[in-house]
Parts: sequence; C-alpha cells; structure tokens
Amino acid sequence: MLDLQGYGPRLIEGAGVTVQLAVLSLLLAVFLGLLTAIAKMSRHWFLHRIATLYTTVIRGVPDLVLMLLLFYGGQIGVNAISDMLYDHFDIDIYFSFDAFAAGVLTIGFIFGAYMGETFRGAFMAVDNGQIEAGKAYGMSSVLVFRRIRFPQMMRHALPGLSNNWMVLLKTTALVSVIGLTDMVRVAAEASRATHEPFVFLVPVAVAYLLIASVTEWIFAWLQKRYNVGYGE
Amino acid sequence: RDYDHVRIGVDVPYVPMEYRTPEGELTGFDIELGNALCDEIGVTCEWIEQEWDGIIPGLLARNYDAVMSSMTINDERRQQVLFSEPYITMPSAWFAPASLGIDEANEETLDGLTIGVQRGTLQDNYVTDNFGSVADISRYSTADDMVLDLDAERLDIVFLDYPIGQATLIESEDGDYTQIGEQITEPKEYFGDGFGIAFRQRDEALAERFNEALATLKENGTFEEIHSRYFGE
Amino acid sequence: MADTPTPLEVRNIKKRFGDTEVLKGLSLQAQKGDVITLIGASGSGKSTFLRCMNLLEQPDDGELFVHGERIAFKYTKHGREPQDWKQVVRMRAKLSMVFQSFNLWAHMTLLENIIEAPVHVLGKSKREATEHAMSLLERVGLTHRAKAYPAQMSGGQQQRGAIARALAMDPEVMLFDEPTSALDPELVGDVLKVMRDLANEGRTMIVVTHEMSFARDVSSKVVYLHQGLVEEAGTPEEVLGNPQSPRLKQFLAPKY
Amino acid sequence: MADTPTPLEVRNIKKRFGDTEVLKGLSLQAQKGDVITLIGASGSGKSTFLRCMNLLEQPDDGELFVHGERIAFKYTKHGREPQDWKQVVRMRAKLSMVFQSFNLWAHMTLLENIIEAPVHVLGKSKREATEHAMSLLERVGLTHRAKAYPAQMSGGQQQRGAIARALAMDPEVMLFDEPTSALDPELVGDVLKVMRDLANEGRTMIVVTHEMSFARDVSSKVVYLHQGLVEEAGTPEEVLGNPQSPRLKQFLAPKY
Amino acid sequence: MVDVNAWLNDLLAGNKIFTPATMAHYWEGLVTTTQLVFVSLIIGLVLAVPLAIMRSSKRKWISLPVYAYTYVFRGTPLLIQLYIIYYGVVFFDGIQESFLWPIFREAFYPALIAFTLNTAAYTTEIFRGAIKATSKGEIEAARAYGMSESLLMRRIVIPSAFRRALPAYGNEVIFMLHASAIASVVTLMDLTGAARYVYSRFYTPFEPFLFVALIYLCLTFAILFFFRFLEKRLLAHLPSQSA
Ligand SMILES: Nc1ncnc2c1ncn2[C@@H]1O[C@H](COP(=O)(O)OP(=O)(O)OP(=O)(O)O)[C@@H](O)[C@H]1O
Ligand SMILES: Nc1ncnc2c1ncn2[C@@H]1O[C@H](COP(=O)(O)OP(=O)(O)OP(=O)(O)O)[C@@H](O)[C@H]1O
Ligand SMILES: [Mg+2]
Ligand SMILES: [Mg+2]
Repeated sequence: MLDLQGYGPRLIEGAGVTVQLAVLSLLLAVFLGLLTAIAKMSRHWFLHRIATLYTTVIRGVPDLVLMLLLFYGGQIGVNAISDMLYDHFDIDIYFSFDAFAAGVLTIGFIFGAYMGETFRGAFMAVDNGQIEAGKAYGMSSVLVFRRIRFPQMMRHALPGLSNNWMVLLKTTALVSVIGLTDMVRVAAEASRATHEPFVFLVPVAVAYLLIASVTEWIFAWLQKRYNVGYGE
Repeated sequence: RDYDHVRIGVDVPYVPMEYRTPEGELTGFDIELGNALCDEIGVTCEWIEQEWDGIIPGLLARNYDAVMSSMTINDERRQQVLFSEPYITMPSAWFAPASLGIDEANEETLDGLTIGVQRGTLQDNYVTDNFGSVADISRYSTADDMVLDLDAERLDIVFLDYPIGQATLIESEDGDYTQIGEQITEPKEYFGDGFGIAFRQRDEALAERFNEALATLKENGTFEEIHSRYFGE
Repeated sequence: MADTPTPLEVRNIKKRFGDTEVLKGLSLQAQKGDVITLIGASGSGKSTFLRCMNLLEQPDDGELFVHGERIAFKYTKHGREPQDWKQVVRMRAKLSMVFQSFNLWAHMTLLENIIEAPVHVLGKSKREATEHAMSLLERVGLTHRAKAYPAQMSGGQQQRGAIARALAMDPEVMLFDEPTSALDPELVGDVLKVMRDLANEGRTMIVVTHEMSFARDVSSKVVYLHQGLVEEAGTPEEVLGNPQSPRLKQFLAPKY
Repeated sequence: MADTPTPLEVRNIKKRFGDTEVLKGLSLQAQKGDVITLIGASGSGKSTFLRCMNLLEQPDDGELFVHGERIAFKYTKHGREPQDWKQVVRMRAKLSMVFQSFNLWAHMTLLENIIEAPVHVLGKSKREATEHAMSLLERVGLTHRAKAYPAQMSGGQQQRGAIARALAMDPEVMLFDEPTSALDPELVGDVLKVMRDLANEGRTMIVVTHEMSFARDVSSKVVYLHQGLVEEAGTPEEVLGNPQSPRLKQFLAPKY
Repeated sequence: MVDVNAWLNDLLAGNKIFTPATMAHYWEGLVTTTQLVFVSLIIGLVLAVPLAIMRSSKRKWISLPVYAYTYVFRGTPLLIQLYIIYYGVVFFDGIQESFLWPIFREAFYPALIAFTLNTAAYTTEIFRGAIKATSKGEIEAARAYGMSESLLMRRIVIPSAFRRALPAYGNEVIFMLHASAIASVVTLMDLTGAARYVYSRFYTPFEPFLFVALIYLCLTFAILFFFRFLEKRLLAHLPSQSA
C-alpha cells in the first residue's frame, strides 16, 4: 500500500521538500514581517511608504501570479545585470538560484507581507497602559520595546502566526509551477502516468492534514507558554 | 563562456521522448541522445526538470544552459533562443476515440468539438489560428493531462506530436483511439524544422559543439541505434 | 531639611488637544512631605495635569523643575518637545506613577514587575533589587504573591503591587491617578490604608482622587480643578470644610 | 388591591457551584410596591440569588412563585431543570432584569432595543410598542437619543435606556443587579434618580446595590446576605440604623 | 468602425500584451475569474450560515461532522481539492452517463464546486467565531426578557454576529479572488490562465503577468473599497475595533 505503485518513496521525498520549503519560508517570512511591522510603525515616512507598498501590493495579487512574476521576472532581472557586467566590463559573475532557494525566497517574500500585518496588529494590541508604565519608570524606548512591547506582542501575534503558517503550508502546493518537485507535483505526475488520480491525491491530502495537525498542536503549546500570566 | 558542466532543462513526462520510470529514473529518447551528445563533447550533463510553461524563461534565467525537450524550431522561438540543427523531425497528428466517427480534421468536422492541445506548443498555435473560431480549445500543461480528460470524455479530439499520440493513446490499453487523417508537417511557419536543442543566444560556441557532436553521432551510428530503440524503423 | 531642593514644581502648564484647551495655565509646588490631592469633575483635566508632570503628555507651555533641575524644551514641527530625552528618562525615574488601571506588566510575575525598572533603568544588581522588592512586598502585605502573575491577583492586590513597584524606584514624588476607582468597593480599603501609611511616613505624593474622605483625612493640601484652571486650593479644612466657589459647593454636595 | 397574588415569592433557594454551596436556603417575598435591597460583601451570593429568581441560574432546590403561579421543576441527568421552558419564558417576561453592565443589544438603536421584546416576545404591534417606548424614553430623559446606538451613549444613558427597556415589558417585578456600579461617579446620580422615581410610583423592585444611601432612603426592606444566608433583614432603620450582627456592623463601618 | 480598428492596430502595433487577440483572452479571463469567484462566494455564504449554526451547537453529533468538514477543507490545499474533484469524479462509475455529467464535463463546474466547498468551510469558521464572540451579557438580557432560544438566535445572535464577521469575511473574499488563480491548472482560461497562455506563446513572462497582477490589484481594491463602505454603514454602532 505504501508502495503506491512504486511512487511511494518519491512521494515521501516530495513531502520532505514540502516541509523543508515551508519551514524555511516561514523563518524568512517572520524575519521580513518583523522588519515590515517596525517600518510601518515608524515615524519615518519613507520606511512607512516602502512597507505599505510592499504589504499592499503583495496582498493584492494572487500568490500564483506573484510566484510566476518573482520567479521568472526576478531571475531575468538579475540576469540582465549579470549580462550587462559581462558585456561591458567582462566581469563574469554567475548568479544561479536553484529552484529550492528561489521557492523559499518567493514564498518567504510573499508571506513576509502577511506576517508584517499580523505583527503590526499584535504590536497595536499591546495595552497602551503597559507601555506608559514602562515610560513612567524611566525606560528608554529601546528598553520598552525589548522588555515590554516585544514579549507582549508575541502573545497577540501567535494566533495570526499560526494562521499564516497554515496558509503558507498550503501555498507550497503551488511551487510545482516553478519547477520544484514537492509532493503535489509527484502526485500529479504519478496520476498522469497511471491515470489513477485518487490513489495519489488522497494520500497527499492526508499528509497535509497530518502536518497541519502536528503543527497546530505545536502552536497550541506555544500559545500556552506565552499565555503564562494571562489567566485563562 | 566555456562549459564543462551543462545543465539541460526538460519537461517530464512526454512519453517516449522523456519520462520517468516509477522508480524515478529519467529516460527517453531526448535523455539518451542528450547523454550521448554530452559524452561525445566531453562535458558532464545534468537534467533539470521544468514545466513546459516556463521552459524558455528558465533557460533565459540561467536555471539551465540548454533545453532538450522535444522543442520544435520556429520563428517565434528563434527570437528568444538559439537553436541547434534539428536532431529529429516530428510530425503532428490528430487523435480521437474511434467512436468520434470523423476521418478528417477540418473546419466542418471539428465544428463544435473540444480540442485538446498542450499550452504554448506549435500545435496550440496552429489550432488556435485555424480552428479557434469553430471549436473549443482546452489548453493543458502536459500531454498526460489531456489523456486523462480524453478518458473522462471531457475532450473530443487532441492534436499532438505524432509519436506521443502513438505511445500514449494508440498503444495504451485503456481506450480505443485512432489517428485521424495524415501526419501533418506543413505549413512550415507552424510546424517548423523539427526538434532542436535550444541555447541562450550568446552561447554560440556551445551550440556549435553540440552541432558537431550530433553530426558525429549520426555518422558513427549511435544516433540510429537510439532512434530505433524508441521508434523502431 | 533646610536646603533640600523642591522635589517638584510646575509653572503655568498649558495643554490643548486639537481645538480645546484642556489645561489653561496650572502651577503647583510640592515640598518634601506634601500630600496634595487634586479633585474636580470628570473632564476637568486632573489626569492630563498629572501626566504632564512626568511628561507622558507634552505640555504646550509652562516650566517643570524636578529636584531643582529645569527640564529644557525645544520646538519641532511636531510641537514642543523636551530637548533632551535622556533628561526626561532620568527625571521620570524620580517621579513614580501609580495608574488607575495598575498597568502591572502582564507577562511578568509581581516580583519581576518590581525589580524590572531598578535593574534595567537604575542599573541595580538583581540580588539587591530582589531584596528591596521583598521588603516592599512585605510592607504592602503581598509577600505570598511574589510569584503570581498580575492576572492571578485581585484588583486590590494588583494596585498594592503597583505601589510597591513605584516605591522600588525610591522616588522623590509619587503620582497617583485615581488609584482606587477601578477597584471593587470591598478592595478600596486596603489600598487606601497603604497610601495613608506612605503619607504618614512623609512621602511626597500627588493624588488624583474621588475619595473625599481620603482627601480630608490625609492630604496637606487640596486643589480643586475646574475646566483646566485651579478654582480653589488650600488646606482640606479650607477647601472641603468651607468651600467658597458655587461650583465647588455643588461638586461637594451629595449626588442625589 | 386586596386579593392580587404576590408578584414574586421564593422559598428555600439553594445553589451550589461545584463543591461550594453558594446559596444555602434563601427565601424572600416581594409584595406589590415593595422595594427590597439586597446588600452584602462581594461573593456573598447576591447576584446568584437574583439570577435564580428569573432562572438565569437554575437553583438546586427551593420553590418559585411568580404572580401566584408555581414554577415546576423536574430532575434530569444534568440536574434540576424547569419542567416546561415555555412557562419559564412566560415568567421571565414578567420579571424584567436590569444588569450591572447594561447589556443593551449593540446592533440595535436604543429605540429598537426597547421595542424588541414587546414586539417579538409579547407580540405587540410595532406601532403600539414604539409609542410606549417613546413615552418611556421621555420618562428617563432620553427622547433625543432614540436613534443612537448603545456604543454612542454614555454609561449613565445606557443604564437609563436599559431601565426603559425593562419597563417596556410592563413587568410585575423589576430586578436590578448593581445598576450603578459600572458607572463613573458623575453618572450615578441620574440613574439613581430614575430608580427613586420608580419606587415612589409603587413599582415592585428588588435591587442589589452598594449604594447604602439609596438603600436607606428608598427601600422598604433591606436584606443583608452573608455567605449564602440571610444574616439580617428588616426595614432600613432596623438593618442599617441599628445593626445587630457583628458582621453587618463591620460591613457598614467606614472602609478605613 | 474601420477607422477605429486601424487606429487601435496602430496604437497596439509592436507590443505583445495589447494586441486585439490577447486583449480578447484577457477579457475572457476576467469574465471567467469574476464569475467563478462571485458565484462560489454566494453559494458558499448561503451554505455557511446554517453550517456555522450547526458548528456552534452544543450537541456533538451536530457540530462534529461540520467540524470534520471544515477541518479537511481548511487543512488541505485548494489545488489538491480541485485536482480530486476535477479528475476524481470521473472514477465514479457511470458518472458519464448520469445527468450530472454535463456539469462535471466542463472544467468550470468542478472548479466551481471545489471553490464553493472551500470558501464555505472558511466562512463557516468565520461565522462560528463571530457567534461565539457574542457578548454573554446581551444573550442573558435576551433570555431575561423571555426570548426563546430560536428567537434569541434569530434576533440577537445572528444579526450581531453577521456584522462582527464582516471584516474577516472581506478578507475571505479577497483570498478567494486570489485562490481562483489556480483555476488555470484545469484548463480554465481565467485571468491567470490568459497570462500563462500569452506568456507561453510569446515567451515574455514579465508583461502578461505584470498586466494581470495589475488587474488583480484593481479587483482587490474594489473589494476592499466595497467592504469599507459596508463596514461604515453596518458597523458604525460598534465600539471601534482594532485592526
Ligand atoms: N489624548 C487626548 N486627546 C483628546 N482629548 C483628550 C485626550 N486626553 C484627554 N482629553 C480631553 O481632555 C479633557 C480632560 O481630560 P482628563 O482625562 O484630564 O480629565 P480628568 O479630570 O482626569 O477626568 P476623569 O475624572 O474622568 O478621569 C477631557 O475633556 C478629555 O476628553
Ligand atoms: N458560574 C459560576 N461558577 C462558579 N462559581 C460561581 C459562579 N457564579 C458565582 N460563583 C461564585 O459564587 C459566589 C457568589 O457569587 P455572586 O456573584 O453571587 O456574589 P455577589 O454577592 O454578587 O458578589 P459581587 O458583589 O462581587 O457581585 C462567589 O464565590 C462566586 O465566585
Ligand atoms: Mg482621569
Ligand atoms: Mg454580583
């Protein structure tokens, strides 16, 4: 049964790609998201504009389209630069994105925008009184951020974070269009070859549910940890 | 730029030109010929999978250095890439379930039918320009999706590379399919000059090395041997 | 005590929000040991005045002296701002504020709350701060709650904890903004008792409150604000026992 | 008036939450025109008692009579339950409750709030209900706020609106659970005035409150609860003026 | 007419996105996308209301099946759901002969079914959240005034939950618009499908994808604008909500 007409091992490999891709993209997205949230809250108009542009455009366009645009367009852009260097300065720099790195960059970049909004909302949800109390005791704004805003923000951000993670996980299903062999691609290929879609698609669906359930459990645990001190 | 390692883009599966065995091993006419060419030139080859939709941008984006994936040489593509000499000429043909009951494909017989083609192929261009006004055209990213939908009776007729149709439809067990009409190779503006290996425009030297190797393989019989393994005589 | 500088003095503080001038020029001097209560109807500007004293709100005009040191201001496109934020941070550490809604940091235990500012602002060692904190907790009767999180404590306990947190900074002046009005009636007594003890031992305090009996019994000076101005000020006997202005009379009359 | 049935009578009400028995057998009779105030420390069971009266909480034991009609109970695996929920619904319509936190429906205007139950529960016509509602709004001084949503009104206005909503049901008895304790001190007066008017015109009311002066001036009977039992009950003069039990004495003493 | 055509041809000569032929493709794509999204959202919404009520039920045997449904449809990629419904139905014996076949034959309807089931699952959870968040006090007040449970649901819980769900539902609408981009994998010529077509024909990825990205952006803004307007009208009375 697990053999799945010989495709079993490749499906499992594909699942590995899916998980790695999702986790690495998540890390990148969280990092970008924090930067974005901070930029959006800053008084500096330029940072604010850039961050707003980023979150608006990314959230206004479908992931699939962005992926195609960023993956092909981005690389052709990079390419134009290296060609220019080669043609005019005889500098031969070789930019090579492999598909996996490109996948991580693209998905991370897309979800950085969503994370940015989540973090911003979470920062704003921190009770102003908590921040004022910090100021009133002579804390500098850096100290207030480090000791009060950030730890309290994480608690508010976790539900949104877990939501974004679920969406991100499912979005990895789209990476086959940029040539990555994740488990959806293996399943699609296998169903084409064998003409038996159910045999492959259903196990993949179950695998997603499994990953989702396990991570949901992890998030619930994290939430409990961050909720220490908040009563229920 | 000198290459000692060449990455080749390929869209899998496209039986019998390129496909995977269930164990995951990559094989097919293009693959074997490509490997033989690389051996002849004295470079190592690496095959990189890429869906057809993005296969030329992937080349331009340097995800790989060449494309050897049943790609027909034509003018639109020539604007983007540099082709080797054609290594095989492949006619196209119409295929349909025997029950469809037509024996020639033209504007009248196709009227109201649903035609399946692979998106962005020369067959797509041909059908779109000639029958787009009378028939529905469904575009797929792989040939095998088309077979699924033929089986499902979502499609009435498909227009494919001839050997693909042979391998996936005529010789398969699950349906009763026939070829409709003759193999088609004209007009040249659509059907081009056969399959070629695509390179970036500037890699003229690399293309030249492949051309020379191809000539050598044709002379020494290696080409003939691979060809007969996949297409008989 | 002859020559200690005045802990807090403000002169002619003005503040407007948008179109409305909320504070129209308020002055106040707190000598060492003073307990000053600010009373007034809702919206009269009590909280705003208190918040201007430690610059949680930036006054549009007026001067501030903390422990004799003058706070310098400059004008920017955002309005009037302190010239040197470092000075503000230093000065705030001398004026500990206790909030109506306690504002204990929810992600820290009570003990962590109390040592937070001494350790990270004053640079005390953790051990020293903890020792001091435990003695303060004993004073406010909360030794047994040191490890509890704010959400696990009753309102009265939280407010006493907040007072301990303020005391941990060894402040020149303590500012209280309606410290009991968010509490259930049963819990008010405990907090008022702690505050009365602080007053008795000579702490300098400025208290916004609705508890007239507290104002009467404990304070050395009562200030009645009306629409952003001091309408009456003086000893509790003068202001509460013998009000002059009709508005203060009405304010002090029973509610129905 | 000789033979009108007693509007509300409860006998020997008991209620436990988990392991703790919160009400240990409470009885109370409200005659037409009675204003009964329930006082007691926090946690003594006042709210629970009031909520048992209109079955928002199911008493574990005891009997209830509304307008002379006995509420029937049955035992299920979930505990004791009313036998006939239709009867409960009918009976609740006769006992209007006013909550501490007002609980006006946020998605309706004040006017819609008031006509909601008369139209959908009592089946009145919309026109009739609206006319009645407008006269009630006039009584509580809110005619100008009829079209406002609760979130646009002050606490005092919301509470007066909630009283109008309760009145719109033409209730036998009105139940109040600390109707002023969620209000800013300045807004308490208006609400107490409305309640005093209701008392003066002979409404039957049961009021949980911390406002001792209201209890003293307005009520016909004061009940002091302690740990789920009636510790003292009687006229305001008896209970408040001359408390017998040491616990009540302590409860009535000033807070500090 | 001839003049206009000539003028248009002149204007568009030399570029590959705006030829009359590709414009027809984009237009077709826009129509398909709009239909697909709009129809699936409406049916999804209609399904979600009763489902959300069932999901909020205290009775396990009512709420559990709905939970299982939302769990599966929210836990797996829409792409997989679409594949299974599109390719999978064919493996039900006899479907080709049944009256359902005209529905499943066209790519449009399997896609519509997948999208509808998907959005209904998300919307159900959104409504459930809103129902759960109904103020306890408001429910008690309704009980205290003699409302029966069904009246309470109809008059208090649902109307207020509807309003509270509005912002989250607005997001779901936008997500659905974006999710619809995968319709192109089952041969549907939606907006993304049109871009992929133009692109694979002319091998110029930037222009067509950028162009449809702009169209999507416009659609997104239109939706955002519409929901802002709705919220202004319907949520004016709610205490200001945090973003
Ligand atoms: N941040 C602000 N923006 C605009 N107006 C404000 C702000 N803070 C306070 N106000 C207004 O300033 C006036 C004074 O407010 P303040 O809070 O100082 O009154 P208060 O005397 O403390 O009242 P209370 O007894 O209700 O606390 C009020 O009219 C209030 O609405
Ligand atoms: N739903 C419940 N579950 C468990 N315990 C409860 C519940 N409701 C009330 N209690 C407990 O019952 C006791 C009486 O509560 P109740 O709310 O009736 O007191 P109260 O006299 O109204 O107090 P307060 O003046 O604070 O409103 C308290 O100890 C309370 O913790
Ligand atoms: Mg104030
Ligand atoms: Mg109570």
